Amino acid sequence: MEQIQLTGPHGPKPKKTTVSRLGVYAFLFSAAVFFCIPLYVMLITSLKGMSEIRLGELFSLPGDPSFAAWVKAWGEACSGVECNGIQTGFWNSVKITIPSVAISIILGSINGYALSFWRFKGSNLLFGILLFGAFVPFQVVIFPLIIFLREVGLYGSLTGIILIHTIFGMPIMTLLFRNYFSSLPDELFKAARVDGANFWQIFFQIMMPLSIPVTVVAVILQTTGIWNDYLLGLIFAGRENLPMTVQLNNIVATTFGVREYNVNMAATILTALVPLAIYLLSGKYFVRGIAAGAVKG
Amino acid sequence: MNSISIKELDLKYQDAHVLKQLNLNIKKGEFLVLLGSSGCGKSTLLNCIAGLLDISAGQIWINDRNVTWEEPKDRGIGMVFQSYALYPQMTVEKNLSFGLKVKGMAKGEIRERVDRASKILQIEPLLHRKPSELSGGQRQRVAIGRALVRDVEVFLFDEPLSNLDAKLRADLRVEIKRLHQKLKNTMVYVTHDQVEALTLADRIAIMKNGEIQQLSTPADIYHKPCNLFVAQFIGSPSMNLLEGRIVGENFVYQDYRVNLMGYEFINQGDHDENAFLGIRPEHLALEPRDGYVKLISAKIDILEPMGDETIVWFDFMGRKWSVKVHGDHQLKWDEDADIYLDPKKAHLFAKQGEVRL
Amino acid sequence: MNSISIKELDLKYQDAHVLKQLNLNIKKGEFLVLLGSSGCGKSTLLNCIAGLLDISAGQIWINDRNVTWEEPKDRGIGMVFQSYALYPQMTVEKNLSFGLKVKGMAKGEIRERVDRASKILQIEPLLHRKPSELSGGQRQRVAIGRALVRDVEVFLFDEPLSNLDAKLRADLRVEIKRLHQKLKNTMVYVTHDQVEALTLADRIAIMKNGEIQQLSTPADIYHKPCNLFVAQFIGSPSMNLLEGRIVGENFVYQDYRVNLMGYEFINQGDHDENAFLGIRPEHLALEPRDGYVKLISAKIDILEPMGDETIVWFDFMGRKWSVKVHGDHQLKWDEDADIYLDPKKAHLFAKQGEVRL
Amino acid sequence: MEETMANTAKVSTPRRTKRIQISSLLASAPMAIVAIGVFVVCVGYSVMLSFTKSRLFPNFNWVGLDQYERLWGTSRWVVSVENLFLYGILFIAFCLVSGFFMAVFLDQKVRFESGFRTLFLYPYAMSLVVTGLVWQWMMEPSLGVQNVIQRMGWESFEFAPLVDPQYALYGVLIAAVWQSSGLVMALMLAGLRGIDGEIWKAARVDGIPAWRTYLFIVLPMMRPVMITSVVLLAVGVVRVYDLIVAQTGGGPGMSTEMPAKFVIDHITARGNVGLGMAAATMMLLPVLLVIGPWIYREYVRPAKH
Amino acid sequence: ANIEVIHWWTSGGEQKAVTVLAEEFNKLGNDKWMDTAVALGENARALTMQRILGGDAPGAAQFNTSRQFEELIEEGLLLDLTPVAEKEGWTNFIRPSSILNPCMKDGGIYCVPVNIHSNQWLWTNKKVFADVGVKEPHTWEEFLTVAPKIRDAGYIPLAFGGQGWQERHVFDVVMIGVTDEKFWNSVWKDKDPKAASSDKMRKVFETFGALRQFTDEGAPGRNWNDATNMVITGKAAAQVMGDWARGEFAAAGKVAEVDYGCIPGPAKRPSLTLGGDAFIFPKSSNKNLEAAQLKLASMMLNPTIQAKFNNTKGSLPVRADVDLKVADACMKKGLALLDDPKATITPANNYITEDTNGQVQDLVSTFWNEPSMSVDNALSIFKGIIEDAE
Ligand SMILES: Nc1ncnc2c1ncn2[C@@H]1O[C@H](COP(=O)(O)OP(=O)(O)OP(=O)(O)O)[C@@H](O)[C@H]1O
Ligand SMILES: Nc1ncnc2c1ncn2[C@@H]1O[C@H](COP(=O)(O)OP(=O)(O)OP(=O)(O)O)[C@@H](O)[C@H]1O
Ligand SMILES: [Mg+2]
Ligand SMILES: [Mg+2]
Repeated sequence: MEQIQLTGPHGPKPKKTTVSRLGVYAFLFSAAVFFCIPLYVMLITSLKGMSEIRLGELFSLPGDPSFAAWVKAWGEACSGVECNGIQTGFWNSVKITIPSVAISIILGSINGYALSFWRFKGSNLLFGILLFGAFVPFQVVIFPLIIFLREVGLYGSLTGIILIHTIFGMPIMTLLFRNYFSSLPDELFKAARVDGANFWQIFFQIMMPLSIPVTVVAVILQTTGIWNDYLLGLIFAGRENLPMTVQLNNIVATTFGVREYNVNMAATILTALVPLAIYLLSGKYFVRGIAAGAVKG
Repeated sequence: MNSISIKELDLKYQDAHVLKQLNLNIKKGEFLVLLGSSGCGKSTLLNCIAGLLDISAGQIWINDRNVTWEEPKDRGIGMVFQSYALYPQMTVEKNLSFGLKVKGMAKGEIRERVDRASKILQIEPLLHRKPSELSGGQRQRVAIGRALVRDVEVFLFDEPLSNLDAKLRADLRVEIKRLHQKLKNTMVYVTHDQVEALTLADRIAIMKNGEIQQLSTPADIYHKPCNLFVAQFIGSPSMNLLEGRIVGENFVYQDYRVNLMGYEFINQGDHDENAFLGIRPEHLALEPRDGYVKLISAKIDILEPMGDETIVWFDFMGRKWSVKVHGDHQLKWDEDADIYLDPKKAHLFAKQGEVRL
Repeated sequence: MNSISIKELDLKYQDAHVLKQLNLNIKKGEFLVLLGSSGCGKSTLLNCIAGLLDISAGQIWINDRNVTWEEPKDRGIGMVFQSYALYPQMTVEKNLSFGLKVKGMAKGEIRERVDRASKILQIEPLLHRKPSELSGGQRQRVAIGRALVRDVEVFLFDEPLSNLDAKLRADLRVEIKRLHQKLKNTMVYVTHDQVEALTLADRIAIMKNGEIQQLSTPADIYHKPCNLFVAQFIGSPSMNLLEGRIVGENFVYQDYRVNLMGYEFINQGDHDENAFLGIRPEHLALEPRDGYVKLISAKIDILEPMGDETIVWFDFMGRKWSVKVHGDHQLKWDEDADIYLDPKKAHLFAKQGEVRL
Repeated sequence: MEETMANTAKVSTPRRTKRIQISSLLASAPMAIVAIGVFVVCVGYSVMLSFTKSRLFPNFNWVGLDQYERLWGTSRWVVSVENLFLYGILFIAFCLVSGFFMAVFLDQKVRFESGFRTLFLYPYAMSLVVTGLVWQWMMEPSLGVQNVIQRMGWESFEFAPLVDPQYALYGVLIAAVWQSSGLVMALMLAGLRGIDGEIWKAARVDGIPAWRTYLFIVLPMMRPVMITSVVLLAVGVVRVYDLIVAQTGGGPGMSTEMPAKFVIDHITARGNVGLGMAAATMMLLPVLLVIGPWIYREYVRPAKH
Repeated sequence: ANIEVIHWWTSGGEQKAVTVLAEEFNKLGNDKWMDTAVALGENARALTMQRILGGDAPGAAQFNTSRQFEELIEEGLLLDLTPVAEKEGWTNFIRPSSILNPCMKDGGIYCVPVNIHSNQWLWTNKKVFADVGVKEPHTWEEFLTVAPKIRDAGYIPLAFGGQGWQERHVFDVVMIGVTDEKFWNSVWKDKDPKAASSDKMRKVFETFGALRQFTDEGAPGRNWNDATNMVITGKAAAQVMGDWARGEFAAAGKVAEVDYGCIPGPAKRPSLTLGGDAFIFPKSSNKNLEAAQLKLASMMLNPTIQAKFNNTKGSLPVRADVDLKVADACMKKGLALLDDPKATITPANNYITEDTNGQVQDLVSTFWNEPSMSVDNALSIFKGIIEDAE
């Protein structure tokens, strides 16, 4: 095929690095710096010795980096009589977080599903109340809840704390799933009913497999919340199940004692690792999931 | 024998009365099309038959059984949806077998039915794909297959072709028709596309605001619309209309009069009333023919060539008139042309009540 | 004089070569329709013209100006989208005026233009509504209005009607045609609906896999398709096909032979090669006519009554054949019928290369 | 009409107007129990306590509105409420604005998009206790940013909001925005990605500059995202406690006191449950007044289309 | 039975001290100490309350010797320790009596005080004073005269931690310093509104307010140990803090009365308010647990254990017959005052509820941080608080 010789502008428009493009990156990088500084401070502080910290050079790199604080935070720092660092609470946190996240998501998704496809009289009102519950500071209902759990014999047990997390997670989880399921075509549900699937079959075989994106968001929100929870765990979990944040707090917070900032920071980062890992792993699913669940009215 | 029988069906939403005391009998093996413009209640009616909506009053009988309170699955119906509503995470095979498995049917039997359905619909090579890997037409076929495997007496279709492009729509239309001739099930088919309705239906029910306007064969609906709404709704382009008065044997408008000799009035006798005269574009001609009378001459406004035929548009007494002529006709825009009409093919509607005269 | 001129246009996505060395000249005031099946690159081509996509090679000229590197707003084009793409929170008036305001046009001038456009499109009563309060057809008109106020030479339409229902589509089609006759702008119109293409276009460009197959008037495309693809693509139902051999004056298949007297070969002279014979449904008849030759007799498979005409389907040598007959024809399913064809209206395509003979 | 009515009488009307599957009621039971049991009964119980003289433990010595009288006579409470309003409005506004900007800039087909996204989002994984502590350091005049910049030569640089009662609340605000704006960014980004591509094309053809397109066309289209963001943020605002305790302890003076802290201090350390619950009840009021109508309009009333 | 103990001793020295108690208890055999440490007193106390409400009370829990647990006694939720106390004669050897008073209600004894901390100390950096060339102040008047000189010399006169409790702490120290025990008691014990709005009280507020100008801008939100560190490093001249600050000086290798000075309650007649920690023992139906609780209560007052515990913690024992090995010059000063019944003053929170206490703290904190607040205004609010106090 003969090639016609073209004169004048042809082909793709030459790319120029424009001012606005530079501006975009400038903005993003400065925002990134703003977001990173606290993490940077935490990291370097955790690598310094106390004497170096007392100099007050917040941003200077550690002269003699050492992981001693990390080792101590993980396994040696004392909280009262026991000196096992935050690792003691780690497994408790896992024991609390996994079932709490799972159950609250399961219940939230069932609620959302029922609210989207199986309305009954008053279901919207129930949902309204539940949503209102999202705004109730939980301290407000702490006394009645303690009394309630005492009466059913669950106060101070693993089951009790899981129940509590489930209760407080339910509003937002329900909202998330309800919005997501409402965005699915009604016809899918109708088709399944014509096929003879019942309430649970439709839920487990049709709806659940479709809700992976929102589930990712739900897992992230709930894990972050429950893993970082201190107060509820302390009050409801019972002595045997105190979560990691209790140890973290014992290390970090003190009125009259001496503060070991490097250990504090190491403990802090260690505690945040689990939610951070989930963020990194879920990556793009998070945004995608939000698009699927949270955004639609 | 009626396959579906709907008695005094009422359906209200909080604020809207969507179906009003609707009665409808559908014969066994019949292909009934529900036709109407958007929002007239077609889907609502279909969902009531399927048991997907709770009705406000009335009864629904399927195969001489009162199913008013039955679950959709127990009504002996299969349904095909506009958006296909395939289960996105399941393969085609799973999509087809899901309902059967839920029912607890034996594996062998499921296999057999899926095989048969996929053979009928020629989707055997697709059985292991997921819906997202199918084209629109293939998806539609799978959706039909899902109803097919259930081995039901009654098929319900809710605008099954309206998401497809024109060509595919035409192809699948023929396939559905063929399927009906093969299976001989009762089929209720919702559409707002009159071509589908006319080509597929044994009978068409034309709906407007939740009420059935006319229930009849396609030919009847086309050639003997019972009122002005039906007359205008069916046919493309729409029927041309002229407002005037019937005086004895003539239709009079302004200074013109058209001899109505040959028109079959429903009520014999003398007529003298205000009326509309309607005439379909294909019953007008631009050259004198046997039995045609000249109406007027007018200037050609627009030409729409469609290959085998051409639609010629005129501005006539403030209304757009269209005439269908053969595609070989040599016409030019802005020219004057004479319009002739065949009075036997005309339609007359009373101005009062807009019913056919 | 060319209004748009596309030279050696190439467009590649990372993995796909969508447009291939495409050349196209569109005359001033011409209504050009780009027709092709889904994914063939129509929208891509239109977006290249609009400057919404960065091309890989080639040039685009609009009004004899090389606009290859210009911004869309500087190309003197207006564009109408399939999803309308109205700004949802602005009133119709704001939708129309926003672009002008941004440009810094004087208030009075804006007002004038908006008034003119809304008068042309008859959307004056809607000026203060939001898009969500409009019907589909009204939205479409506003979308056109937004292009109109920009007072551009070239209008680009990307499937502007495909979101509408059949009836509305037919109405708006006529309006767009009328608009073109009034404004006399150059219009490039993308569609996959052949009825739209045939009725609207001055010329149609049929595309397949990023290449233009035929660029010609609707009549030419319909009556003299340049290859098998175009022949099959245009016409509904599709052209009927027969595979056989041309031997001298005859087309031979199995034991039959059809006399080709009257067919205009492109290359005169003796032909002796494998070929397809194509014939449109409306050029077949079920009764003997002048100049027609009998093809075969076959059993009626399906009848599709469409009001004024009926499509009769046959199973013929393993292919579905369709014949268009007048709606008054009385035919019955499963009967035998004789099929006659008009050799002058037939089409012949070489088996090799599938081009018209 | 009368006649038809007579005819219809023969055709029985369904008794059960709704066919609800037992399992659907069963499945909604936990929700019903939580909604009513916790958010109605328990809240009601707590409201009742606000009319008692409960000290360390709940009791039912009724004192009428005494607690409310004392509450509104307490300057710390009044200051807390003022703080909450200022903080809440600014917090939500800043998060929305910065989240929107980050989302917009990330939407420019930039390199390392996912890297930036993770960076903006990670603070959300940190507990507020920690966030408060780190920011307290950074805002400490002799240790933090101020010190570093002053030593770099900019002597007059001042950035120590936490030590000044006038600005302390803004110090808290910075930390809070740092923590939450990433989430808003993610929400907004998702919203942006959900917008019809043809809108963009239309705007380009119209010659509307990108920033105006974002501001006047895209932003108003993101109403649902905004609502979701505001809800999530507002939930955090009403409950703000951890951050305050960790970063300022409510000080200097009363300058960063918040209602939630008032409630918690009184039902724990100060052993005055009655007053705490009166304060809690006052907190629920705006929730009911502002959020209630919204919940009703958005979720309770409308039937699914 | 094992006995769960809730306490808030989570920092370095405190942990070692509580470990002494735990180990000694475990040594007694059979029963084990189950440790539940929760940082910050208010959190630990709240937990104890909630656990009691939830029917899952700990075996023992730490409180301050104050009215914090009064309601628990009234509700009959605490184990009555009177039989052991009478048998062992607690009232005879626990001194000063003010430390045991909060444990007593209607003749019964319901808690065990384990240590004493004294609050009124001015810690000074001797080098700074020498450098400026002024004498260490022994009254607040003196402080106010030397402070400007110190400031002019480039030092911070008063290292201050701007947290609510620290502000309140300094306020109390000032109050005792510029008034006397009688006045103190008439305000806190008798809750006399006239005293609360008297000129003496005005003087207290004025003196307290005058201190503002001698602190640095970084004070708000500062932890006490960071403030102490300012004295240690010589950035600041002095700090008002309880005796626990001694540990910081020691940790930095400073020697009492050589590197740093300790001036008891800057006042004409130095006196100390004594606070301390006490353990309560929630009632239980479990007899074994009750036995263990009594055993623990008794053990906590055992002289050897008192010695070991307080030596580790750096606090003063609640009984006199204890050998304090670690006592340095400053601690000896404290012990001497402790032996003088006239020099010990009952702390305010033995007389007022935590609620009132909190109101006072809020007022003090507001007053400190808002120089625009007039003394009149502060006085009238203070009077209102004292009037309403129970
Ligand atoms: N859940 C609902 N609540 C209230 N009104 C409804 C509901 N569903 C449908 N409607 C109303 O009922 C009427 C009939 O709706 P229906 O879906 O049956 O129309 P349709 O004929 O199928 O139209 P289309 O061709 O657009 O599908 C419409 O006016 C619609 O607005
Ligand atoms: N952003 C993209 N990246 C990669 N491939 C693309 C992209 N956009 C379009 N394509 C591909 O380019 C081809 C042409 O697309 P185009 O949208 O032009 O088709 P079309 O003719 O407009 O089809 P339709 O009728 O469905 O609108 C398609 O095969 C499509 O998959
Ligand atoms: Mg419908
Ligand atoms: Mg396209």
